[in-house]
Amino acid sequence: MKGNEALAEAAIRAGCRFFFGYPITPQTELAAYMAKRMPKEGGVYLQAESEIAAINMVYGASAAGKRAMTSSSSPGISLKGEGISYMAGADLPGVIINVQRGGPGLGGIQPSQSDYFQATRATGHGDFHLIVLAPSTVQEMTDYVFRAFDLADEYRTPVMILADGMLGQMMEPVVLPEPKTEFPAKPWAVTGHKGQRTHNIVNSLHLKPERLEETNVERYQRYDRIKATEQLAEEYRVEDAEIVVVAFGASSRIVRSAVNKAREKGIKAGLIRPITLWPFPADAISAATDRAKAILTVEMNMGQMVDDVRLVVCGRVPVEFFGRAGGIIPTPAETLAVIERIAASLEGGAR
Amino acid sequence: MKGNEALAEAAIRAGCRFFFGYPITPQTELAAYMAKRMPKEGGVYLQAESEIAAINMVYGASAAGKRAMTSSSSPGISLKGEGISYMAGADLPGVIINVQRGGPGLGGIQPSQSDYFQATRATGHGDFHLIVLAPSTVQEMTDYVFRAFDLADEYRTPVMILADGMLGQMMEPVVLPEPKTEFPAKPWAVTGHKGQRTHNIVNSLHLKPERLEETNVERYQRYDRIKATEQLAEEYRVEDAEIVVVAFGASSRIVRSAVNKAREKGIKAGLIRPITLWPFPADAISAATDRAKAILTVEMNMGQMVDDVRLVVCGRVPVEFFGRAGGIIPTPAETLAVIERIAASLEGGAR
Amino acid sequence: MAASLNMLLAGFGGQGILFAGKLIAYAGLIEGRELSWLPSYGPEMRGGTANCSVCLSDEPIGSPLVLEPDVLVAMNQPSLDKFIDSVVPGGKVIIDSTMCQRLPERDDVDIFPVPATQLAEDNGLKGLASVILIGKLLREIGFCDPRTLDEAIVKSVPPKKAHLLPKNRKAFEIGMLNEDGESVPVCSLPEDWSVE
Amino acid sequence: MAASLNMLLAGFGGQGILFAGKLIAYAGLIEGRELSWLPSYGPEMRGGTANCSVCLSDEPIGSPLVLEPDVLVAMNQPSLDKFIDSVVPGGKVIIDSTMCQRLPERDDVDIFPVPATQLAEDNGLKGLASVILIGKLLREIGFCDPRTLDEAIVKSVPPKKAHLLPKNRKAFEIGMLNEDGESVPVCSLPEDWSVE
Amino acid sequence: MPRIIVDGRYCKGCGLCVDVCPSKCIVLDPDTITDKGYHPAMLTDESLCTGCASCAIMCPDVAITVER
Amino acid sequence: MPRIIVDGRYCKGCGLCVDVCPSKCIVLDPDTITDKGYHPAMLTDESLCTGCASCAIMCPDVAITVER
Amino acid sequence: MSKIVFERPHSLTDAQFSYCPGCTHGIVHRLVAETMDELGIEGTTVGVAPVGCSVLAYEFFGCDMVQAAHGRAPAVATALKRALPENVVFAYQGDGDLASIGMAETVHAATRGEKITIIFINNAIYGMTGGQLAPTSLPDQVTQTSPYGRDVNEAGFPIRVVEMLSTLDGVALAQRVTVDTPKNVRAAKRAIKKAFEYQVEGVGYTIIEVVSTCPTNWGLSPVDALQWLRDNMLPYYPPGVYKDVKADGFANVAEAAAARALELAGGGEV
Amino acid sequence: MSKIVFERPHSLTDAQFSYCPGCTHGIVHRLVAETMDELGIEGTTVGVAPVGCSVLAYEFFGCDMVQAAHGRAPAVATALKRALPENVVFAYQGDGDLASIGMAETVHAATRGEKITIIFINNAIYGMTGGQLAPTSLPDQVTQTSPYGRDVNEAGFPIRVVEMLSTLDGVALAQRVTVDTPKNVRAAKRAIKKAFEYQVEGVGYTIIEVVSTCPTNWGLSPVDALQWLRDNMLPYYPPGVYKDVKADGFANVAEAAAARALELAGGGEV
Ligand SMILES: Cc1ncc(C[n+]2csc(CCOP(=O)(O)OP(=O)(O)O)c2C)c(N)n1
Ligand SMILES: Cc1ncc(C[n+]2csc(CCOP(=O)(O)OP(=O)(O)O)c2C)c(N)n1
Ligand code: SF4
Ligand code: SF4
Ligand code: SF4
Ligand code: SF4
Ligand code: SF4
Ligand code: SF4
Ligand SMILES: [Mg+2]
Ligand SMILES: [Mg+2]
Repeated sequence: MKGNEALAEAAIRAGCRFFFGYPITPQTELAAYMAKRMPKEGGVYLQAESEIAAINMVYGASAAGKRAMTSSSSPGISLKGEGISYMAGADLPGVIINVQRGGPGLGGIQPSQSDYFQATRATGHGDFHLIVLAPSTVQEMTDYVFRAFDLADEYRTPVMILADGMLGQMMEPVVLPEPKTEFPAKPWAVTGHKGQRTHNIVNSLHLKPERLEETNVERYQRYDRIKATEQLAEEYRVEDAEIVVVAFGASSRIVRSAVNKAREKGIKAGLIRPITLWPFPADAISAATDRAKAILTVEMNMGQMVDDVRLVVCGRVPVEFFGRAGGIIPTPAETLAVIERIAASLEGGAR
Repeated sequence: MKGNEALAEAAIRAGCRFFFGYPITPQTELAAYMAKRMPKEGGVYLQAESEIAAINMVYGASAAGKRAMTSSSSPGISLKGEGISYMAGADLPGVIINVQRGGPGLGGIQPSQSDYFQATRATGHGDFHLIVLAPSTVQEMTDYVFRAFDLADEYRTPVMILADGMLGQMMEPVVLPEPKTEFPAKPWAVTGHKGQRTHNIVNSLHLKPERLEETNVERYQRYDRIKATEQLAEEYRVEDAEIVVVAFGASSRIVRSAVNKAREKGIKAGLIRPITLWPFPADAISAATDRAKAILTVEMNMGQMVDDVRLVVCGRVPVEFFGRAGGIIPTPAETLAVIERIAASLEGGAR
Repeated sequence: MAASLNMLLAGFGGQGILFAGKLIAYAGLIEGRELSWLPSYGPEMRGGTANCSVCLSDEPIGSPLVLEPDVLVAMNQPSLDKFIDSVVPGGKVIIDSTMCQRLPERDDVDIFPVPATQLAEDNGLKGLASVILIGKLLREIGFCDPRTLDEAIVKSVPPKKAHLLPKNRKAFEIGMLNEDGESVPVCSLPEDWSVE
Repeated sequence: MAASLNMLLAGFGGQGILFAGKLIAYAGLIEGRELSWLPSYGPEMRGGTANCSVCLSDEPIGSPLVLEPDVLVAMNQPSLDKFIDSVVPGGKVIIDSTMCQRLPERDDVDIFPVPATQLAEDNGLKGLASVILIGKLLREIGFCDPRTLDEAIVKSVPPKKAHLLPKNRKAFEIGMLNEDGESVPVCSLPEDWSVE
Repeated sequence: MPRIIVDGRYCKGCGLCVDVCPSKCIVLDPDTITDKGYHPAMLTDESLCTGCASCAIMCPDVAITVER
Repeated sequence: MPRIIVDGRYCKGCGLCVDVCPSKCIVLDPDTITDKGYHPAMLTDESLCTGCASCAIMCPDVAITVER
Repeated sequence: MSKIVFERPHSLTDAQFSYCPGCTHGIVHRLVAETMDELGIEGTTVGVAPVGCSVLAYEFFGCDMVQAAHGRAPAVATALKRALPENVVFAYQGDGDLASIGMAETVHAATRGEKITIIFINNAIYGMTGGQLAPTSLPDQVTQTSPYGRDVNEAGFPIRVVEMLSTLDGVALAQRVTVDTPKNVRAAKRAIKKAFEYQVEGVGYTIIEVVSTCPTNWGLSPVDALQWLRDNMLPYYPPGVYKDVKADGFANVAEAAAARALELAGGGEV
Repeated sequence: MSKIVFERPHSLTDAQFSYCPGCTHGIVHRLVAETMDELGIEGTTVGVAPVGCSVLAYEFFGCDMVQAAHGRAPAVATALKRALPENVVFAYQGDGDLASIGMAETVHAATRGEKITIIFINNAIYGMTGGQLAPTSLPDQVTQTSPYGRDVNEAGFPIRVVEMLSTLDGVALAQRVTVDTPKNVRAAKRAIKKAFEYQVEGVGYTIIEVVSTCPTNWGLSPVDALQWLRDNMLPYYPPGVYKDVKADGFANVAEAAAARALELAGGGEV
């Protein structure tokens, strides 16, 4: 099963019955899959007139209390910025998939991780965050989209799956989750009050700044809870690692190979793979920093997550960055070379 | 002269003859001013059908080699994300004004600084930056928009003026610059080749990832030059400051008052006011950190620039944050209280 | 009078509050002071209250948003009720008493009720109550040379509306009248506010 | 044969490269191995070259993008020219010799030219040259039990196109034929690739 | 007896009712100023009101109740 | 003598020229494969070509030059 | 005993409208509320408030409400209706919202034949933001951003929305009304009610354009604004039924579209 | 001596088109290039390439070129023309680009009467991204995202673009052509040339819709695709001149609009 299809099937099993998309490479298979399956599930597949319409349809379906999703790739995600900010402002759950490609501008269509900042810092205007999950295998594409819907409902926040063209296009074996049948109640949803309650309002406007600040503060308290409880990271050979490599998604796979090769050469390398990019797994990285001599961040961009790593490491050990941009996937060999260089300089320093 | 009008008049004097806008509070006066003045200057004022159309018009006019500008406020800036990314990808100059208001979503219309991340990290998808200038007086609104056009042309990059509703709406005395009459040549512009050169192409698409990476790397080299030469910050009573407050734009005015009051109370406080938010004035802040015991960042948001401050301070001294959100302007009194609290804790720590 | 003066003018939209504030700011400009003028803005103006903050100072102005005014000019009851408590002790409060039935009870501020709307209507100066209040304000705290304010009026009335200039001047004069109905020819300005 | 096998299949769009790659991946799945299949994608496919990376391994697969293949299946000259240098020493290169006039000159890899397109046309199997090459590949490196690959074919041909199943099998068989034209009934699988 | 009741909380003194009333029996009350600063509409002469509801139909603030 | 010249760098063997030629004097050359893998169009019989340019007008890759 | 013959409809909340004195937004609000009352659908209706002066409509209508991003009300309403097919969904939009930034969403909801009702307030101006040029501002109309009057050579021509949308197959009812007189208000009410009824019957997309005033930004008294509307707006935007598939004898838009396709195919070149 | 009667136009570069074999994009490219040659405007023309299969058009046309974001070509072209009023500006757009994501920009450039020329390739599909439903895909048409055929009740009705745009006052020329036969190719050429000429004369906004094929995503051979076009597309999208203000006797769109406004005002209710 292709990664894109796995995302789609898992969403359906998570109870998503509303998909609003707009074609863009490299995520088209997702929409195609939805178009095939949704009618059979009694769900709605609707190709919107644009990415903007699509995210606003997610906003609408979510306001009605439904599990809804949209998916796109980098330029299309930029167009959704306003809508995502509205969802955050109105505390609406929903899942947004970004199968990243190289940028900026029209860029290219090859895999990239250059929307990290956009996903974790500023998907749109205003103070807000998304929960951002970064799968690294097709199996995880399945698992995390499933999880994303639950997180979205629990915290009333949009959740983003940050994937890339490689993960979207590749096939790997995958075990699908059992379809979800029980869903949380949404008393805030607009479904018609039937004369039985006061009218519900879904809204992000607060003309009084005091009121707007209150909503911001309440939201950031929720974010604090998310930070406290939802950080996720995978550690690989980190226990005794002197060089800890931090990488997520597609690039973490390359780093894993490079770490293995480094170990073969006697270099104590390890990998921390952030799974939640927001909340950033600061705890895991901080703990590893205590034992490490150097940190290396590997990304498929010009250096973005490395800022978050630096914020956690806070000067305790050197933090280096290695990245490839424009849709190029770094090779294990060149990554290994960087690790070796760092190892050599550490030794040099020790002498 | 209102801040918004000062922005407009200065742009005209900087040679901007193409303004594409879409109404939004609190920047409407800017467009109104342009609508009045442009026809008299032989320029084009065009109210676009949307913020998206407006930024793409800037893209078009800039491609033709003209000085062009658009202006909006937070939600409208989100909509421009894709277009701005395209401008960056196509190396097109241009000036974008963001007169910020509270978010997320429709939020409110009162002054805010909650688009800092969006401006400095991810105005759109992909690896790129804008030069971001943050005025704090109406005079600076004038000066920086003038400067913005020059920077944009020099580095072939879009430049953003990050203002806010307070600066846009307020009146202060202002000295206007002399109109600019000499402009750099733009041999890359599409003006019709007249059979005298090969055709020019303005484009951000590079299907070959190697080629796309090259353009990214070249652009980041330009960014390095910008970082090296264009950092701007104002220092106020920083020489001997133990508590350095970092604040930009509107909030820096409040901090200045608070610093004065703190000094009156015998607290050695100082202010660093980043003028370029990107490139972030790391050098100035780093130097001040060497002498300081604590850093406080004051923003009209839930905490954004504080990340950049932390990245510079890198654990050397504690960095605290104080902010008001939703369109509330912090008061000098409450800011002073925070400074006093920090001063007290420093003394406590010293004992 | 302090070297720094923070004023808040508040009323209904349409009462001329913003214009009145601009007059003060303009006067400051003419006298070469630091100044700022900041209106409330946005759709809540509609049918609601409008207000503006004006700061005059000898030093660069920090926050242009006046939260604790030295001077409050209140043109309606809701505005008066809303802002009266924020006036600093010793501050001055100019009130359009036509629009405000209930006067405030604070005794640590100086309160000057003027039936400005009534006066305006009586004198055929509809819509210029705010200018009357500015006259009163100047009389009471003399934030500038009256000739400067006159100049500000001249410059602020747009050429197209030149016919309104005499009316504005008249309104200003009415405000400047002292209790016995006598116009104050020269304002006794505090030292640090005098010009030339 | 290593426990990890990285293959690159390349040709024109429409030659069945992606399908062939899927067959290999499917076989890996049936035999319970770790596997990945990654196509080149996007508009450059159009009229250009298409390729896919297939990895089979006993361990989790790192990069699914094969840059230094153990096996190259090349179905046209541009692809062959483009990728031949990246094949690891000792690697295997299966070439559709109908489509590639110039064979590579490397002598540190094993080269197996098969006139697959010609064979397909001769046998009424238009469009199945790629399956012939998979047969040849299996014969040469036995990456799985031939019965598994047969099963993979059965599962990969969609029910709607069931009539194409015999043709696919035939193509596979032709590829598996050894030089003397004799079908290889059981493939001598290397130890670490055998099943059950 | 037809009459109208103007709700002062809603009325903004726009005068549309005044303009439309065929019996010309509504005016804006010059002596009252509402909380929002408007002179509200008032029925001048109950006997003139026909209860035609024209005023209410035009009232943008739905401030008028008509009895008949 | 009317004839057409097919530029093999451009021709993608789409067959539109073959279909449209009123004289039926174009075929896709089964013995040639272009660099991109196409069988390019070729004029079978120069004497049949009228130089009507129908083929060129329909050619989506502007591969045909017509002489007359 | 006197009885009440006219009062605030139940489907309006008690909140005071945020509109300027004399603004016709209020009249149209009342008509929509009365329609909900009369059809008994307040409890099953979900309304969409736009960005514009009517952004606060969510405080005024008694039904469940969603505030939508500027111009995106049709997309939001589409999803609401898809999610709640048994409910009634309407969106209330201004001319800037509907015809400028939201033009793509408008055209597409219409061509999809979404079973929603659009109440379109055409006041030839951006009211909320202080009076800028709208897509429907008249030639030579002075606005904040056309200070010398709308120059059609620079700012282009006004869009006649219902005329344009009437060319789309998904549209069941496209009608223009106004509210300058009690008679026209009554007609507007009938149109709005018809639109809601069509929606309930599933006929297709329905839109009622209400030619409206903006006394504040036109700089006119409410009474004068209505006169300006009569003198200037109505000639350019003539009220009328521009499309009504039921009146044309079809049960719904699909039937009407099929008939049209047949006709076109037969008709050959235009 | 034989002479060349047909060859590659000068305004095409030497680059090979990136289009699939038999794709009509190539034919239309040639017609545009020939038009530039014949009018002698290659050196003063700026073209706008869209996002779609023709995204690489900037490599094929010899004039200066700008690549625009998906759907935004009309906005980019608008600004180019405003910046370079003496130049000729055209945008080349597909149906997804022009009629879906770019609908607002399309309608507004048209209603503004921008003096630009739009070449609109209607192939009833998203070619570039692999064959998804387009706003112009026919009822029941099977695409990647309408695997069971376009269900008009779910996915809505196809948009007839030139018909819709013809209702707008800024449009000088709106014509639909096709390129399935040499005769029709010649007619298409005449239409394109006329559009460019109108632009040069400053008549107004011009758009030529070219009913086109996408053999690849229709899953048909190039020859069969042309037949499918004749059988299915042309009946739904009849070629013809939908608006031509000069043919109607006006010098430009402003004149035509003024006449129309007068007529409407006189005509009263529709
Ligand atoms: C994305 C975005 N752009 C612009 C605005 C600012 N804005 C608020 S209301 C409005 C237009 C209002 O005009 P209209 O739709 O005609 O409604 P009216 O106020 O006239 O009823 C605009 C542009 C916004 N809130 N969001
Ligand atoms: C913002 C954005 N959304 C989506 C895409 C992906 N995309 C590329 S081409 C295309 C549509 C192409 O269809 P059409 O305009 O009909 O042109 P054709 O390829 O059929 O000629 C899309 C959706 C994109 N590049 N950018
Ligand atoms: S129409 Fe309504 S709001 Fe206007 S004056 Fe009459 S009662 Fe008051
Ligand atoms: S009900 Fe009729 S007569 Fe009575 S006040 Fe209203 S409009 Fe006048
Ligand atoms: S010019 Fe005419 S006759 Fe000659 S090959 Fe072409 S189509 Fe055939
Ligand atoms: S039409 Fe052109 S591309 Fe097609 S086969 Fe003929 S020459 Fe080749
Ligand atoms: S600004 Fe205009 S449209 Fe808005 S409420 Fe006031 S009068 Fe009505
Ligand atoms: S995908 Fe379709 S439209 Fe695109 S080049 Fe191929 S045939 Fe032409
Ligand atoms: Mg409006
Ligand atoms: Mg298309």
